[in-house]
Amino acid sequence: MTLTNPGSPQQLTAVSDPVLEIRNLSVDYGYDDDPVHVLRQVSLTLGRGEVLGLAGESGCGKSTLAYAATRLLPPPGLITGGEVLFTDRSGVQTDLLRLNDAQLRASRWQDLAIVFQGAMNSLNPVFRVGRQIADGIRAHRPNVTQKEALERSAELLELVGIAPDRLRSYPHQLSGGMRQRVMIAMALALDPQVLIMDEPTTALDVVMQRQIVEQIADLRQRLGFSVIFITHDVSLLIEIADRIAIMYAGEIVEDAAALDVYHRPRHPYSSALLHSFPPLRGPRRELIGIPGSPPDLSKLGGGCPFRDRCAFAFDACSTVGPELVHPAVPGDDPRRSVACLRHDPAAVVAAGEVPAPVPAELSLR
Amino acid sequence: MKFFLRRLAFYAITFWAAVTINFFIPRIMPGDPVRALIAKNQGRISTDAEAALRVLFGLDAETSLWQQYLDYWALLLRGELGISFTYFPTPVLEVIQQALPWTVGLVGIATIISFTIGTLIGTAVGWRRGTWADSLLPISTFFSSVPYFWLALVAISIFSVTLGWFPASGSYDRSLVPAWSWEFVGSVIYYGTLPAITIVISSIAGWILGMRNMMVTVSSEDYVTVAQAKGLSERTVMLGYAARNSVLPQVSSFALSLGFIVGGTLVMEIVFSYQGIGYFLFTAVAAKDYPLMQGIFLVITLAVLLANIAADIVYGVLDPRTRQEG
Amino acid sequence: MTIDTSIVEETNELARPSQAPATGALSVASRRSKRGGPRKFLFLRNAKALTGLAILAFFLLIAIIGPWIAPYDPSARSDDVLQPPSWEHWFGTTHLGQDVFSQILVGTRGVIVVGFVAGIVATTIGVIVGVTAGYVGGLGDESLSVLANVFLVIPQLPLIIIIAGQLPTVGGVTVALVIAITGWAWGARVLRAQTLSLRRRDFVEAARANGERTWRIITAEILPNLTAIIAAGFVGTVGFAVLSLITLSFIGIGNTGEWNWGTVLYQAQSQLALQRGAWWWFVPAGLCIALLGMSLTLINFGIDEFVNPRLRSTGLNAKTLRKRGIRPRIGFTPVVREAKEDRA
Amino acid sequence: MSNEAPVLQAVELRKHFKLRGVGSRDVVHAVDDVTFELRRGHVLALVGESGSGKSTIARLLAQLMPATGGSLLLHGEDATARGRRAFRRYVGRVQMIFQDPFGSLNPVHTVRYVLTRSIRIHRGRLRGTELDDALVELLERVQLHPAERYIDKFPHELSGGQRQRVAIARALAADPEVLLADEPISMLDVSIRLGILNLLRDLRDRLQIAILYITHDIASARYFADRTMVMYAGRIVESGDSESVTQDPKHPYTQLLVRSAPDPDDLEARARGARGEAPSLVNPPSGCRFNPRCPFATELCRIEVPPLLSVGEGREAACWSYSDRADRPVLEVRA
Amino acid sequence: DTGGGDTGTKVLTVGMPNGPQQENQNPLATGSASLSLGYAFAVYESLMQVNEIDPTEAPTPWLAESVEWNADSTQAVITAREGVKWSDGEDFTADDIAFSIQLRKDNPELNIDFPDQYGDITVDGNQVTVNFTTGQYVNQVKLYKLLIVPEHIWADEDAVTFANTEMIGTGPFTLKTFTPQAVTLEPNEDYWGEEPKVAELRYDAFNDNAGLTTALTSGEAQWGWTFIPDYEQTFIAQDPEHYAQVAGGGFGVDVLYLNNETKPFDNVAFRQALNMVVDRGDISQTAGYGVWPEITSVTGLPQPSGDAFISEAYQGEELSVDVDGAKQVLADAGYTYDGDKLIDPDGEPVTFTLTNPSGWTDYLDALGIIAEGAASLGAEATVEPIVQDTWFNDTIPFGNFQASLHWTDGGSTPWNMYSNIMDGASYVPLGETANWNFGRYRNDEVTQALATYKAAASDEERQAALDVVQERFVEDVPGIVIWSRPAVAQYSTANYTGFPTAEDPYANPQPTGPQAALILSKLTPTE
Ligand SMILES: Nc1ncnc2c1ncn2[C@@H]1O[C@H](COP(=O)(O)OP(=O)(O)OP(=O)(O)O)[C@@H](O)[C@H]1O
Ligand SMILES: Nc1ncnc2c1ncn2[C@@H]1O[C@H](COP(=O)(O)OP(=O)(O)OP(=O)(O)O)[C@@H](O)[C@H]1O
Ligand SMILES: [Mg+2]
Ligand SMILES: [Mg+2]
Ligand code: NI
Repeated sequence: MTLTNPGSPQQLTAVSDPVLEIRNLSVDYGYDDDPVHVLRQVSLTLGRGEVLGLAGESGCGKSTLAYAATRLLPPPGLITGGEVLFTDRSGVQTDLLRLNDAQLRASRWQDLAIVFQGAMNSLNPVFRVGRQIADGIRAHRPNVTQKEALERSAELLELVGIAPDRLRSYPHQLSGGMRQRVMIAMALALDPQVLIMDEPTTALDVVMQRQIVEQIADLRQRLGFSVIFITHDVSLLIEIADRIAIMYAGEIVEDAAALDVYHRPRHPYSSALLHSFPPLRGPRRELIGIPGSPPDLSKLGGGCPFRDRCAFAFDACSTVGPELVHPAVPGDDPRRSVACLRHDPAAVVAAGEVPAPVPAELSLR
Repeated sequence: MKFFLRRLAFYAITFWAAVTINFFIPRIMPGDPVRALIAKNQGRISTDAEAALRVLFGLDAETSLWQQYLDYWALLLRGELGISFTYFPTPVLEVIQQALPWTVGLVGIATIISFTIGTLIGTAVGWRRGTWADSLLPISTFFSSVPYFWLALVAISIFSVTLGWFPASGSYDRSLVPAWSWEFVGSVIYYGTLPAITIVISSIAGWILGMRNMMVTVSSEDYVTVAQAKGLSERTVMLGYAARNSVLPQVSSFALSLGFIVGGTLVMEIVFSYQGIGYFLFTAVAAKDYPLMQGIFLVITLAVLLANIAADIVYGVLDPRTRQEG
Repeated sequence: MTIDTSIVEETNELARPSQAPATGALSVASRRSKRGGPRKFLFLRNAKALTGLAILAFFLLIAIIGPWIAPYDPSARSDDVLQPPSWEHWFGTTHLGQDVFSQILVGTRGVIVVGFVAGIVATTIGVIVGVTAGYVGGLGDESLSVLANVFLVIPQLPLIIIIAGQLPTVGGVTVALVIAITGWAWGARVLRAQTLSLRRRDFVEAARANGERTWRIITAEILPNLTAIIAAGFVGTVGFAVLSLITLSFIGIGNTGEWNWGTVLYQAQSQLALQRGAWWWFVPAGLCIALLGMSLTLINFGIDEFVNPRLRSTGLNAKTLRKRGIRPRIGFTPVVREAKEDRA
Repeated sequence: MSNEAPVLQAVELRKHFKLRGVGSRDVVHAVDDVTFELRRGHVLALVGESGSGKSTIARLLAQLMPATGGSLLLHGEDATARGRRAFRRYVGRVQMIFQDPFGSLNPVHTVRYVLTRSIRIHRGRLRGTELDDALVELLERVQLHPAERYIDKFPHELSGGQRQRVAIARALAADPEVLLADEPISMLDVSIRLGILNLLRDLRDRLQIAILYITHDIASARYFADRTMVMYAGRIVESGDSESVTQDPKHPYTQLLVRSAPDPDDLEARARGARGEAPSLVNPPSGCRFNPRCPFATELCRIEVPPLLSVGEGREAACWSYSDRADRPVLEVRA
Repeated sequence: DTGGGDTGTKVLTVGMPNGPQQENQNPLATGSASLSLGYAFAVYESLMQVNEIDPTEAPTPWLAESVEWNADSTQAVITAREGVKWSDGEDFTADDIAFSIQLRKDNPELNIDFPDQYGDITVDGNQVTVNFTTGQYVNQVKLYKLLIVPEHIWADEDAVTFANTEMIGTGPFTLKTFTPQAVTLEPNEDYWGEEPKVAELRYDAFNDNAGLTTALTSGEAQWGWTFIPDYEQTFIAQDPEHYAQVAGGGFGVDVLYLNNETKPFDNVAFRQALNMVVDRGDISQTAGYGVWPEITSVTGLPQPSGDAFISEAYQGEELSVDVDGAKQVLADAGYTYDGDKLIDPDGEPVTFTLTNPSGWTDYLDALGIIAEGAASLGAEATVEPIVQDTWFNDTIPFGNFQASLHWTDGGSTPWNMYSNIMDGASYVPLGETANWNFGRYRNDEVTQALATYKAAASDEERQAALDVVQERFVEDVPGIVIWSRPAVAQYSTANYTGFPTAEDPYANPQPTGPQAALILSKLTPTE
């Protein structure tokens, strides 16, 4: 019962059958005529049984992506384009963005469950946790009695390692780690195929985080759902994710197998991100971090949003917007992609600029 | 347990403070019940009566303020409130006993209706914000901004005098004698309708607003989004999650607003010639009828305190977090 | 202690918005900044607040210039007795032939003065008691909170009537003071809760760790962060004071010799204006009060939305949203596929 | 490491919080018997899980709250400030940086106000150009240049990293000898964190400030601190130079902590099956506070509080297994 | 449309604006429901009926066959009527009369009319002799109006606090039901007089004048008294055929007390001048809506009640507005003008304030008109409404005013009016508590004349004294009488007729007084 050793190309093929495909998703904040374009045509695919990590700095749109895919964005969020295709076990594909309310409601929690960032705020403080788990079950299985639903809830709690007598507790009577586990139990209630977890462990300390992460890995092993795991903590992601997508300023800048990202980053931002946390083991190395601060999403011009902070920026970066392409490093896993003009000379040439070569730092093997 | 003891101590202090304020205010300020009575009768009571009235009201004896205060407490602890000047020689307690049920009945029911409807509307408006429902807010604010008596007088002039739909004054048909008969109860309801409606209209905005704001705030809580994510029905999410949590602050403001409400009823009772405690308070103030004034004020304060205690309990039931320490 | 637990929830409620100006405003401010408006004037961008302020400003203006622009002496009799509105008398005349329009104009000042004096005094007491209680904590807090709660529980209007009914002279300012003395508690309680949460905030601790004096922490660090709440309390008290004044005038407590909207209504009622069909005598004052009250409520809406960003309206008005097919809802993000002009 | 005399010493520091409520005799044992010292130009890291009392220690050192027991020595003299003047003098030498740069700057004041106040308090009434120069110098010191670009900004106009720099500048205005940094980077973005750590390190080197660095991120302690001290439930369980504490933890809790931290370079060596939660501090477990979660705990651990035992050069651990008692527990050597 | 002798079927509703009542029917204690609403006067009766409208008319015997006074009015011999029964069947006797008067003597709380003035009260057969310690010529009527209660019920009760829920009386009605909002009475079957024809009598309590006005105008209440502004339009025009408002008589007036001891009213010329410019017609019409009749006689006496008392010299002399005349008076007294401004002989401009409690709208409106009159003289007068308590406790008794409106006691002769305004016996210096003569007028001649009037044994002697008083009143203008304040009532003849009318003013028309028994006995149903 160890984590599958992720990252090897062979394994990627094994999980390539997609369960959730996000295509060209665009999201604005603000209903007025001057909205912030927070996500711009983001595409992402989650394979069946896969753990997809989503990383990037604060405010780059990770949560927005997750919530938009489930249409749970709070006002004034507005989805302005794209598709979210969900493929169920029998292979039927539906676009979540085209469902009406009733269909969407029926699909929720069954197909796709979500664990929110703060567990304290995700549980209704005035109801016992048992009831909160049970009402999700009963909303989708009308002929389940309350008693059966509670029995199932007890099972679920045991699954995440909490004594079933906690069913009768109110959220405030549980510790932070327990609440987070209750949330996970709740998310698993209907055996969903996709689990979205938005920073499920940020508020916990390392020991507790470790426990939860193990739990998730273990459950996925047993139940076979796919996970989108959002966190800032790249080291954690590398450990638990099969594949990692790195976001920057509302776009995905790199998408590759976890260890590929770690050992062979292709985007300057991924590379910098991975060099900005100190290692616990191994040689103590000098770290530089990423200079500057992320751009204001409402003032993005054309060109690469990372250019101002990029050590490898060249002329074309300020005019040509990079698209996700296969990196220009021979021998790379064919499934990985990166949005950097250094890897996309074709686009640079097409825009009439002079391309620049891929620097050594971004072409490690 | 400790929590309740603390609350109890608080209520005791409040009660003591109310009694004391209540006792001192009329005494440290000028005013004389006998002269007020003579003024009220402008020329119809001869001035020779003044001395007799002074004896009658027991105002001829001189006692120190402190002694009076002690006497007052002694009286209170015996459950007596003294004898009213205006309604001499009726004991204040009797006046209150007779008036209180009417006020509590009408205002209580109107307030509960207002609270319920207001909270429901607030729930709906808060849930559907950004739609036409938002336009309800300015309208209801308008009605809460006009002075109550103005609204009531206009209502009387339209619905009673011009249209004749409702009686203009009184709490029941004066030809009836109070009894538990359909006729009488029906009459009470009929006579109470217009006052109740005006109270509801002028007070509902507060509840709508409070609830709406809480709904908006609570709706953006994660647990509401989680409830939606769980695919619960709209109704369950709106009522069970958003409204259920939004209503908590409403409960405490409900108790606190009772003070306001009782104050407001005074105007209602004057305008509608409704028999109730507010009108008696008003008469007592005008007539410098200290015993009555103090008695009524005390009862009102007590009622508000009780309501607060009730709200505390309801709150405790509704919100498990308050029960935390057991 | 405090009235606590029943308020615990509330305190949290209050605590939350307090973070808003600090962090929540960030995104908004940075977004807005390109339009040049500094954060301070954000409040003014709120349509409701703006409308409310405009109306209030109008009445303030009338309060100042009313007596000068009034076409007649409000107390002067004329032969046009009980006339309906006409060109000479816009709001008609009273039983003595007095000009109602002039009475309203002249009476604005009394209303505004009472409202503002009461508002200022009550707010001052509330700030002193609330902030002290919240900052000092301990026994001082306990006793001050008990005091405030006592005032909260004691029914206000009856108390005002009792006090005002006993006063030797009841000028507008006296009424204002009575209202203030009975009406400061709510603000104090809200401020206390808020101060309590501010006190635990790092910037207060940081100021302390940096060696700032206590009074300076209160006045320079805490108070500025309470402005919105103080303003809201002030506006609320002004509204309450205006209504109380009018009610007192109406039931004949208070000085009917000073012109204000309440005395106009009192006169109208004692002369049975409505029974005599003289609606023009009764209606304008009522509408003015409602308008003033509404403007105050609107300002408070604005403040609320400023303090608690979640209350901020989602952008455009309902009509435009409908036109674009957006139905803002919790849990069902609208999907609008419009012509993608600017994506590429 | 040099053997200079310590700047600030904590001796058997103790803090118990009274629980709210009249007549309640329960206390939270937030900090118990903590002894350590801060030296010029050295960084001492304090790590431990959430709620273990790290911030409490920082606040005690800053004298923001009175200690229940123990003493504070500044250059070997009792530093407990009585009265305002003494407190001012003290804060002029010991300054604190808070965890949350969003919360520790008042949103209503500009950078100029914040720094001017600090300068006024600690350096007296500077005016005009003198003041301006001081402000610019401060901002330059925290690498906010050009200073003019930042001086008149409100906190909300600054990024998290910039705010934290302003907070540090405010602390530096006092020319302190000791900087207490309470999780100064935990609220910041990954990419900004390093900037702040490097800045602090630079200050340490240039100004020879003694720094107490509080964190729960043991990797950053290794990166930044000279010495590391591990806390568990209000007590120090292990201390030593950072490298050895992180690479070769001695106390079972430190071991758990190190093994729990994610580390992509060493995917195999992860802790497994860690269970249990931090104990209640109101009724802490008797004996070693870690004993309920410790797989090696024996009867001894449940009864007697282990003292800090020397476990190597400059290293100490509060675990009975390093004693020579007969009934001591035996730590299995990890696989 | 007067019906025959049959008893009616409809309820006659009396409306009162005194608010909900407590079940307390004590007819002796001020504040009881029965006195407040007035039904005490339908259940209990007085000794004699007095027509206040015509004081010269001899009183009509009622429970007393007769009341004989000795020459100096210190002793009254009351002869009890025979054949009267209490409503519980017991006989009414002279003992009841003596008991009722003795109750008042024994309980100062209840002794409103003759405080400390009763002497011995004795019964001899059906005659009761009541002695007084002072002459009661001007107070005779008060004795006639005393309500008589049954000894056999009251003897065992504490008369002060007795709630008297049964109400055993001699009057034409007995109590049927009490509710706080309404009290119903039914005819007394064993009534000694003619059996009343009103089927049921109900007293409704309204909380204020507005409520009562609405009830009267809608016909919900058919008899009552409230000040209805513009009563002709507001009230009578609603049903001109049945609605009526009639004024009784009496000697009550409202007078503008002038502070005779301070500027500007310490100068008799200015008092005279002001008296000449006060437009009483305007005041009566505008401020009083014609409800309060204008005073026309220079003696200040209301008419017609006062007709018989106006001295020879002033017969037919009427008040009129005469600005020029007034200015002449002022000029003669040394007043000058600075532009429009009146300057007194000391060289100071003449200004004064007119003070009354705020909320007393008719007074304040009247003051406004008086101020206009003063303005026509060039004197600047301001109306200052003050708090009622202050006015009562401070302003009026201590003389802290320059001019203020106040009422006078009614009484059955002009004596009360003149005494209240100008009796030196009531004089106290400014700053001490005055009981009447608030204007501090002092003239020994007048004081003497008023004393003489009270004690005189003959009408001639009295008239002579009155002549002196009237002369000083007219010449010295100690106060300015603005209107009379008679008892006024509104009623509707839709169900019952027979109320006092302007043509047949046989009694004070209000329902709240001993005359109610008389009026009720005269009412007949319509149809
Ligand atoms: N209501 C809103 N109005 C305007 N902009 C918003 C709103 N909500 C979020 N944003 C912006 O959208 C961007 C993306 O936010 P999002 O929460 O998805 O980021 P994130 O990557 O999840 O960040 P974190 O790691 O802090 O959770 C941010 O720049 C944020 O400022
Ligand atoms: N003012 C206080 N009153 C009561 N208990 C307190 C108080 N401050 C802290 N505590 C308690 O003391 C213990 C230590 O708290 P402290 O803030 O020092 O922990 P920490 O190690 O800094 O945690 P974190 O990593 O979460 O910041 C905690 O259990 C906390 O609940
Ligand atoms: Mg997020
Ligand atoms: Mg901490
Ligand atoms: Ni655009």
